[in-house]
Amino acid sequence: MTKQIRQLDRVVIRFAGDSGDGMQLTGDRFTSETAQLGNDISTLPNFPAEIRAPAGTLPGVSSFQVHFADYDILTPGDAPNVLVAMNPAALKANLADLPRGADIIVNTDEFTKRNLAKVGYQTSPLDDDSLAGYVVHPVALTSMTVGALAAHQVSKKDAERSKNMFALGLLSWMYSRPYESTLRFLERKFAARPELVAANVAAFKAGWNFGETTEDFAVRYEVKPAKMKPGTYRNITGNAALSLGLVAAGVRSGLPVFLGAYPITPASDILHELSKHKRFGVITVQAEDEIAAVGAALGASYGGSLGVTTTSGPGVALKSETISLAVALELPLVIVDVQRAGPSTGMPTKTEQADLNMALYGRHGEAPVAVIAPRSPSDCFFAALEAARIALTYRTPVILLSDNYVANGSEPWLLPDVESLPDLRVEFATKPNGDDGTTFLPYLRDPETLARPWAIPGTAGLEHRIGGLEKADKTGDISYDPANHDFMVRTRAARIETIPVPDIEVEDPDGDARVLVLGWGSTYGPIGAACRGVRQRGLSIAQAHLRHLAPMPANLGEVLRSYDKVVIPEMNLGQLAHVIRARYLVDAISYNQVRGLPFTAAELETTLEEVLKNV
Amino acid sequence: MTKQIRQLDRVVIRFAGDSGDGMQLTGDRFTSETAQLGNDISTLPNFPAEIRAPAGTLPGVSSFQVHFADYDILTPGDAPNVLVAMNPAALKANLADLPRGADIIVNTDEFTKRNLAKVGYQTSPLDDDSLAGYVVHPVALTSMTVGALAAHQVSKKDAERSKNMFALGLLSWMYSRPYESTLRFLERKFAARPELVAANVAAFKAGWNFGETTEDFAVRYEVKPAKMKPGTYRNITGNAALSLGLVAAGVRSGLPVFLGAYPITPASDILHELSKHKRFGVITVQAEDEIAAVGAALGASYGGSLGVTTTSGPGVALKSETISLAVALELPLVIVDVQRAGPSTGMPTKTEQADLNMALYGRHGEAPVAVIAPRSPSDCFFAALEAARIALTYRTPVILLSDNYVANGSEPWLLPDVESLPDLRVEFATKPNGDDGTTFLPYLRDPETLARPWAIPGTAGLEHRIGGLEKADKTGDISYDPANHDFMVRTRAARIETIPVPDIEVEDPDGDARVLVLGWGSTYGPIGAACRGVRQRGLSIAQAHLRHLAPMPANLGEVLRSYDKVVIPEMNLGQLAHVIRARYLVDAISYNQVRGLPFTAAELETTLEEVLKNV
Amino acid sequence: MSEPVAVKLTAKDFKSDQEVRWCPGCGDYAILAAIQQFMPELNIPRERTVFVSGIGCSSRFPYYMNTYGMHSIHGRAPAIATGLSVSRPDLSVWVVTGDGDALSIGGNHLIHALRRNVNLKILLFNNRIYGLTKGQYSPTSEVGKITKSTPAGSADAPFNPLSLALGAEASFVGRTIDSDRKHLQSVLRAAAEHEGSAFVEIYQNCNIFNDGAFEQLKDPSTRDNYLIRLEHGQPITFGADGQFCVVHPPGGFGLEVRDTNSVRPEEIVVHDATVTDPAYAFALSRLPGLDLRNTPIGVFRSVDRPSYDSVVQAQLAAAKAKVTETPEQQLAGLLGSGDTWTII
Amino acid sequence: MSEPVAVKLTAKDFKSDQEVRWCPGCGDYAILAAIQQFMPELNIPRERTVFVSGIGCSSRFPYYMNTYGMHSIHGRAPAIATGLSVSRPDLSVWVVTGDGDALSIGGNHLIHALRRNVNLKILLFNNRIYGLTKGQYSPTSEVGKITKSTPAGSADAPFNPLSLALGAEASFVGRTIDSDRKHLQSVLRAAAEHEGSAFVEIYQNCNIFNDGAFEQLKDPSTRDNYLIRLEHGQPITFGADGQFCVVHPPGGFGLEVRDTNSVRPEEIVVHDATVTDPAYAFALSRLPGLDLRNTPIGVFRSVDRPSYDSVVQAQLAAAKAKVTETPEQQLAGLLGSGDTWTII
Ligand SMILES: Cc1ncc(C[n+]2csc(CCOP(=O)(O)OP(=O)(O)O)c2C)c(N)n1
Ligand SMILES: Cc1ncc(C[n+]2csc(CCOP(=O)(O)OP(=O)(O)O)c2C)c(N)n1
Ligand code: SF4
Ligand code: SF4
Ligand SMILES: [Mg+2]
Ligand SMILES: [Mg+2]
Repeated sequence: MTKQIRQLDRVVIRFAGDSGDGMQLTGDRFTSETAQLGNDISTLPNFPAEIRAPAGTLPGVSSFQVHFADYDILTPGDAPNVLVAMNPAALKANLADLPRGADIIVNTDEFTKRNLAKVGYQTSPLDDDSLAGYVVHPVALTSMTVGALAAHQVSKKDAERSKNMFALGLLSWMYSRPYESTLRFLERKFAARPELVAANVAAFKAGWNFGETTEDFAVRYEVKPAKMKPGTYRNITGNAALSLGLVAAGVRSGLPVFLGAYPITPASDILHELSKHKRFGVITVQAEDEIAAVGAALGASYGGSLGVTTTSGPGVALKSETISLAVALELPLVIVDVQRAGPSTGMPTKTEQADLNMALYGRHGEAPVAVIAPRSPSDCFFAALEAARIALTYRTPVILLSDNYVANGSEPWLLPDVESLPDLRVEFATKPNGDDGTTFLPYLRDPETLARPWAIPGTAGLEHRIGGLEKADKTGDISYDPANHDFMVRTRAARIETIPVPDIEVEDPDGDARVLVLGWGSTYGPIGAACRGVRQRGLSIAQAHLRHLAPMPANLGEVLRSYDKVVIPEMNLGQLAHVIRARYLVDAISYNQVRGLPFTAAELETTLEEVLKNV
Repeated sequence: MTKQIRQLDRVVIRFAGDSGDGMQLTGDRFTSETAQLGNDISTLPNFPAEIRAPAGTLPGVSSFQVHFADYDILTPGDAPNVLVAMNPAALKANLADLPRGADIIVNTDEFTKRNLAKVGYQTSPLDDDSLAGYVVHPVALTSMTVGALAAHQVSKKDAERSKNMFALGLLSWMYSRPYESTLRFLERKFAARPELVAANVAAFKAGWNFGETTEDFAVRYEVKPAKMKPGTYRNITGNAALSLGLVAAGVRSGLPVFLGAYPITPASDILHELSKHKRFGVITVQAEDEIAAVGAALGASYGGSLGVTTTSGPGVALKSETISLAVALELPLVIVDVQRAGPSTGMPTKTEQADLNMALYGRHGEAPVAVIAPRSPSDCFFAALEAARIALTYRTPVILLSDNYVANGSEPWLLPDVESLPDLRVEFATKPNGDDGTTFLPYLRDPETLARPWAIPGTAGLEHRIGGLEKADKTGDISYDPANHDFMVRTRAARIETIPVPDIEVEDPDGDARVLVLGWGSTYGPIGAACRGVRQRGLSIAQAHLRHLAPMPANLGEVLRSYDKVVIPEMNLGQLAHVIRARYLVDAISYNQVRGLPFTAAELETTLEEVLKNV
Repeated sequence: MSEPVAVKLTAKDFKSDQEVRWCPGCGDYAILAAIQQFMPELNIPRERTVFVSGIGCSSRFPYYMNTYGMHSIHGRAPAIATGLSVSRPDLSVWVVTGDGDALSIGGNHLIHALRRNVNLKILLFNNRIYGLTKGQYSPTSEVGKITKSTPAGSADAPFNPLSLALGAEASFVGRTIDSDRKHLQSVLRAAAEHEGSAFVEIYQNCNIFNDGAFEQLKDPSTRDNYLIRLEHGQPITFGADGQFCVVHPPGGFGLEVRDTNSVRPEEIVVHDATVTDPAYAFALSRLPGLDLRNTPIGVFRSVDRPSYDSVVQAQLAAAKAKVTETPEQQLAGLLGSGDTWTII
Repeated sequence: MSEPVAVKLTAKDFKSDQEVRWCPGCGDYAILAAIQQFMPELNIPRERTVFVSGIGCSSRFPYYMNTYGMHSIHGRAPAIATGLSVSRPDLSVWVVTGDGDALSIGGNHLIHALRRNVNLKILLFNNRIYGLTKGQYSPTSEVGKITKSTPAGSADAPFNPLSLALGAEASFVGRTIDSDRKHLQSVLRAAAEHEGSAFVEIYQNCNIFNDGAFEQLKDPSTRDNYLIRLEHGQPITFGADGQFCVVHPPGGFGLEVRDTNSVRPEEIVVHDATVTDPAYAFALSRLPGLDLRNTPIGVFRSVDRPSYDSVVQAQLAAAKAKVTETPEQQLAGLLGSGDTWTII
C-alpha cells in the first residue's frame, strides 16, 4: 500500500500510559530519534507522585510530551496533536488537553471492562461517540506485540512489556524518524540479556511494519530539520545540564567540586549525576539531612572546594540558618533549589516559582545573597557556571532557582567549546595582607569586589578564626561595636548589590512596543512563544527576561520605565512583581497561575492581548 | 548639713559595672522604688554576651539605664544625666554616651593601676583632666561598704559584694526614692541567709546616710509623680508581659497553653516564666532543638491546645519548614521571635528589627502567615493576646515579632481588668458538616473567617487525616488537580489578607502635618519622642505605627497617600519600607540604623527635621 | 486509654476510604493489613487513636487508617507526636516512619523521644532504602551498597536501629517482619501495652528498589535457620527442632549461636526482656551477621520507667491541686503579683 | 597528617591573641591549657590543624587556639567538619562541642559522623547544663533537675553520651575530666592516633550554673574511690591500693564492682579497648551510678574500621586512576557523551 507523505512544520505528541508501561523511556527514545533528524525539540515529562500507583488508575498515569519542529521552538507545546494512550486511564487523564481533530492511538487490549471501571467509564469511549471529534486509531498493541514475539524466547510478561517498543516503532514510522540510535540503545540497555534485545527490536520493527501495512494509517508525516546553528548537539534535561555545569565549574576553576545533598524530588537527579563524576575529583556526600548537606558543603568551601548543595523548597527552608552563617563567613557556596509546588510538601512532582521570596528574604537578620535563575533546560548549564562564578569571585552564597519544569524538560543543546567557558580560577590568600607585613586580616576586602581573602587551612602563617558572631571590619575579631555592626551590615548588602551583572536585554523586533513582558526563570519559553503569537497577529510587544534576581541588572529601572505597561507573568502569586514594584515604583501588572504546570503559550497570549487592548 | 532640694521633671541614670557587680539588680530595684513613687519610667538593660567576661574588662561591663519623669515618657532616654561607674571599664565603656555636665559617681576603690591598665588607661581619668566637663563624685564605695559592715558576720567577699546596695542607697537618697520595697525585697531574696539580709540592708543605709552627710552631694532632687491614669500599676519587661499575655490567652480561650521552646537569647526568659505557671495548665517542653519545639507546639495545637513556640532569629529560620506545614494544616500556632542582631549568630544580646522579611517571606512556596509586633514592653501583653486571637480564630500560624529592646526593657503597666480582656473562646467541631449529614469535610471553610473546622482527636465520628501534600478543597483529600492547587494557594493568601485588623491611627496633634513617620514594633518610643521634639520646635509631623504587618490595615494606603512624604525609620536596611513601596507604590524614605541599639530620639529628631526642611 | 468501647470494632472499621497507593507487592500492604486487623483488640475507640507519620512511602500509612492521622514532614513525626501525646494523655499515639525518615533526617527527634520515654508507639518500616525518592541508600543500607546516589558503593557503615535505640535509653525495643502477620501483631500488642516509648523495627520489603532485602528471613528454605524468635522466659533456641541456641560465652559480653546439641541446657540463654540493664538487649541487637543469619525478632527489651507524659501530668496535677480560685481570679492574681502601686 | 615539622612547637604557639572570656574558675580554662600544651606533641603544623565548634561557652574554644578555626552555629559542627575533613584529608580536624550543642540540637549530626567514622576528633565538654544561655537543663542533666526552665524538676532521663555513641557504631569512645591534665592529654593522644571518628567526653565544671557537678570525681577524699582509670591490657581496679575491682558476673551482661579482696584475680576484668563487639564498652558505659560512683575514665573502645574519608578518597583515586586526559579534555568528552548530532 502506498502511503501519502505530508509535510508538517511542527508536531506535539504525548505518550501516556501506566507507570509501568515505560512511557518516559518511549518518549526519551522518540526524542532522541527526532534530535538526530535535526528538528528543534522541547519535552515535558509528567509522572505521578507515587512510585507505582495501582495499575490502571488515574493517579498511576505517566506521560511524556514531545514537541518538534522545523524551526526553533520555545515550549513543549500547549496541546498534543497526537495522543498515544496505553490504557483507559491514560485516555481519560489526557483527553481534556487535546484539541478537536487530534489523533488518538489507543491500545484496545487494555480497554477491558475491569480497566474501564477502574477509571469510572460506564461504557467504553471507543464504543460510544464520546471521541467523535477526534481521529481515533484503535490498535491491539499488547496482543500484536505478543504475537510478533511468538517465536522469541521470552516470557509472556516480558513480551507484553515490549509493547512500548511496538508503539515507538509505529510512531517512528508515522513521523519518519531514523531508528538506528534506538536499536543501539536497546543493545546497550539489555546487554546482559540478549533475548530481550531481540524481543524489543522485534517489537519495534513490528510496530514500524504495522504502520507501513495497515490501512488505518494512510498518511505519513515529515518534519524537516530546523535551521539551527552549526555544531554538535545533544538533547539535555535541566538537571543534567546543571550537573554538567557544576562539573565544568570545577574544571574551569581548578577546584574540586563538593556536593553535600539530601535526596528530594525534583533535585535528586543532580546528586545521582554528580556522583558519577569522581574522575573529575567531584565528591558527593549524601548527608543525613539538608542542614548537614549545606553544612558539609560550607565546610568543604572553607577548605578550598567549590561547595554546592542541591535541594528543593523544603530543603532550602531547613538550610536557611546555615546559609546565614555562610553570609557571615563570606565563603563561596552554591545552593541549588529545584523548585516544586508548595507550601509544605505540596505537590512534589509539579512545578512552581514560589521560592523566590525565600531565596531573597528567607533568612534572619540582614543576610543578602545572590540569586539567579535559568530560563531553559540547556541554560541550566550556563546558570550553574554563572552561580559558581559569582560565588567564587565574590565569596558569597548564591541561590540558583531552577524548577521542575526546566529540570525535567529537555531541549537540544549546542555543545559549547570547553575553552570558551568562563575562566573561574581564583587565588587563595598565601601571605599576610596587613600593613605590617606580618598580620593577616581575614576581613580586609578587595576594594573592587569587596571580597575578603580566601585563606584555606593548610596555609602557613595565615591561621585565623572565623565565625557567626559579628566581626570587626578587617581583623575579623568578634565585635559588638555598634558602628562596626552598622558598617558590616551595609557592606554585606553592598557586596551583593554591586556585583556587576549584564544589562537586561529587551527583545522588541518591531521596535515600537509599549508593553513589556518581564519574566524570570522557566517561564521564558511560554512567554517567548506567547509574544511570538502576539506579534504574528500584528501587534507589538517587548520581552525581557531576568537571569539575575539579586543583584538586578543596573539598567532594569530604566528599561521598565520606558514602557507604558509592564506585565509580569509568574507561577506564584506575584513575587517578582512585588520586588519590581518596591525597587522601581513601577505599577507592574502581575499575572499569576499557580497550577503546578507551566503556562501555556495560548493562555499567555490571550492575557497579553487583553493588556495590549487597554494601553 | 542642710541640703538643697531641687525639682526636676526627668532624670536618666545609668548604673554600670562589672558583670559580677549586680548592676541589673541595682537598676531593677531603683526602678521599683521609682515606680512606687508614681513617676513614669522606661528602662534599658545592656549586658555582655559573655556569661562572666573576665573581671574588669570592657566586654565585661554590664549596665542598666533608667529614665523617670513627672510626665509620660517614651524611651529609656538618649543620654544619662548620671552615670554610676563601679570600675574603670564601666567608666570607659559609657563615657561617650554622657552629655557634658553630667554627674559621674565613681567607685574610686577600683581605680587601681591594674584595673586601669586592663582597659588601656595610661593614667587615671580621675587624676588627669579628661573628665573636666563632668561633675565627678569620687566615692570609695567598696571600702566604705566594707567599713560599714565591720560589725557584721559576713565574709569580706560578701561584704564587698554589698557595694551595689551602698550605691543604691546613695542614689535613692539623691533622688528621694522610697526604699521600703527594697528592704522587703532583700528580705525575700536572702531569706535563707539572714546575715546577708542584715548586711545588705546596712550597706543600703550606709549609702543613704553617706548622701545625707557628705558635702560632695549638696543637692537632692525630686521628681514629682507623673499624671497617670488611675489604677494599679506594676513595672514590667516585655518578655514578662508577653508570657503573661500567653497565660491570659489560655485563660480567656479556655484552652491549655502548650509551649515548645528551645533556649535562645533573648527569648529564653519566656520559657522560664511560662514554666512557672503549671497551675494554669500551661505545659512547657524544652525540646531538643527549634524544629522539635515548633513541631511539638503544632502537635499540641492539633490536639486542641494553644500551641506556642518562642525563639529568636536563628530559631525561626530552623522552624520555617514546620511553619510551612502549619500553613498547609491550617491550625493555630503562635511563633514568637524576639529579634536580635543578625545575620547568623550576630550579636545575640543586641536588638534589631531585621527578621521582618523572614517573617513575611521566609518559607518555601506561597505560605502566608499573620505577622504582628508589639510597640513597647507592656504592649507585649496585648500583642500576645492578639496573636492568640488571630491564630485561634483564623486557624493560622501567627508570627509575633518582639525584639531585645522591648523584651528586656521595662515600663509601668496599668493592670488590665481580666474581664475586659478579649474573649478568645473557640468552638471545636463536634459533628459532621457535609450536606449528607454524615460526612466530615475537614477543609470546608467558615464563609466569614475562611477558617476550617478544628476537629480534635477524641471527637467520635470526625476521624480524618491531614498532611502537607496539597489538599482538595473541602474534603482535604490529597489532590494534584491544577485548578484545585491554584484555588487553594489563593484561598490561603486570602485567608490572611482578609483578616479584619483595626485601622491604623495617625497622631497629628497639629492637624496640618505634611510628613508622616511610619514605624513598626519597638521603634514606637523613640519615634514618638522624636516627633514630640519636632513639634516642640513648632513644626508639624504625623506619626503612625503598625502593629499588624500581615495583613496590613485596610486604611493604610489611603493614609500614606494623604501625606507629601512618608519616612520609615527601621533598625534594619528598610524591610518595612520595601513592603510599603511594593504595596502602595509610595516613595517612602527609609531611614536605617543597624547598630544593635534602639534609635535615640535626638538623632531621629534631627533626621525628621531634615526631611521637613525639604517638603 | 483503654476504656472498653460499646461496639466491638473489626479490621474493616480501621480502613479509611482512601485508595492505597503503594507499588503492587510492597511489604507495606502486609503491615497495613496486620495493623488494621490488630487495632480492634486494643479496645481503644477509633477517635482516640492517632497515627502521625513523616514523609516516605511508609509515611503514607495514616491515610489508610480510619482514625485520626497526620502525614507531617520528613523526620519530624516524633517531635509532633510528642506535643500531641504530652498534651493529650487520653490519646493512643502511634508514629509510623521509615528508615530514612526516622534515622536519617529524623534521627535526633527519635533518640530524644526514646530518652524522654514519651508515650509513643514508634513503628519503623525498615526497607534499607529510600523508597519514595526512588532508590538512594539509607542509613540502614549495607556498606558498599550500589544505589542511584552511590554508584561506586556507599562508604559508610549503617546504623543498627535497635543498638541505637538502646544507646538512647529506650525502654521498649522490638523487631518484627512484614511477612509474618501473627508475629507482627504479637510485638505490636506488647508495644501497645507498654507505658512510655515503644520502638518497633519492622523489616519491610521494597520490591521496587531493594527487593529481597530480607529474603533469607522469609524464604521457607532458610527462614527457620536464620530467624531467632524471642519469647520472654524461654530459652533462646531456633532452627528445625530447636537445632540452634544462643549462649553467653563466659568472659565475653556478646552472645553467640551454637548447636543446641553441643551445649548443656543451662548454658542456653533464657530470654528476659525485663532486665533493667540494657547491656543484655544490646548484646542481642548485635547478634545478626551481615547475611542476616541469627536475626532475633520479638521483644528485646521492655522495662518500666516513668513516661515523660506521666511526669509532666503529675507536675501539672500537683500545681493545680493547690488552686482554689477560678482561672480568671488566678489570672488577676498573677497579673497583680510583684511590686505594684496604685494611682487614684 | 603527621609529617614532622622543622621547628618544635610549644604550648605558647597554640595560644591565639584573643582574650579568653570564660567565667573565672570555669573548667574550660583547664581544658584549653591542657590542649594547648598537648598539641605540639602531635607534630602537626598549626596550619594543618582546624578546630570547628558549634555554639555554647565551650564552643568559643577555637578563638583561643592559634590554628585554623571556625565557630559555627549551634549543633552543626560535626556536619561542617565532615565536609572539611572529607574534602581535605591532609588536615587534622577537631570538633569542640558542649552537651547541649552535641546532644540536643546537634544529636543527629553527631551520631551520623560516628556511624560514618569520619576522621574527626570530637571533644564534648559535658557540664550537664546550658552555660551560654544561662542555666537551662541539658540532655545530660540528672532526672528531676531544677533549673531555670524546669522549676518543678526536669521530667526526662538524660542520655549517657558514651552509650549513645556506642549505639551509633562509634569506633573510638573515651572519657576524661577537666581537672586531670595528664589524663586528659593521654586520652587526646589516643584519640589523635585513631583513624576515624574519636569521641571523647570531657567532664567539665560550670562553676556558675552547675558548680560541683563532678565534685566527687575531683575531691581528693572521694576521687580515688569513685574514678575507675581504664588502662588497656590491665585488670580494672581502683581505690586506694586497688581496693575495688570490676568483675563480669557470670550469666550477666553488665559489669559490677567488688572488693578486690573478695574475688579471685582472674575474675577481675582485664580492660581491652580493641574488642570488636561494642557490647563490652557498652557495659562499661553503664557502670557509673547516679552518684557518679564507679565512673570509668580513659579509652573505652578503640577499634579499626575504615574511615569514611579513606573510602571516599579511595573511590576518587580509583576513578582518577583511569584518567589520561587533561580536565578540559575530560570535560569536552563528558559534554559530548550520549546521543549527539551535528549540524553543519
Ligand atoms: C525536608 C525533606 N527532605 C527530603 C525529602 C524527600 N524525601 C521524601 S521521603 C524521603 C526518604 C524516604 O525514605 P524512608 O524514610 O526510608 O521511607 P520509604 O519511602 O523507604 O518508606 C526523602 C529523602 C522531603 N520530603 N522533605
Ligand atoms: C539555633 C540556635 N538555637 C539556640 C541557640 C542558643 N544557645 C546557644 S548555646 C546553647 C546551649 C549551650 O549549651 P552547651 O552546648 O551545653 O554549651 P555550654 O555553654 O554549656 O558549654 C544554646 C541553647 C543558638 N545559639 N542557636
Ligand atoms: S517504592 Fe518500595 S517502599 Fe515504596 S511503595 Fe514501592 S515497593 Fe513500597
Ligand atoms: S557559664 Fe559555666 S560553662 Fe560558661 S563560661 Fe561560665 S562557668 Fe564556664
Ligand atoms: Mg526506607
Ligand atoms: Mg553544657
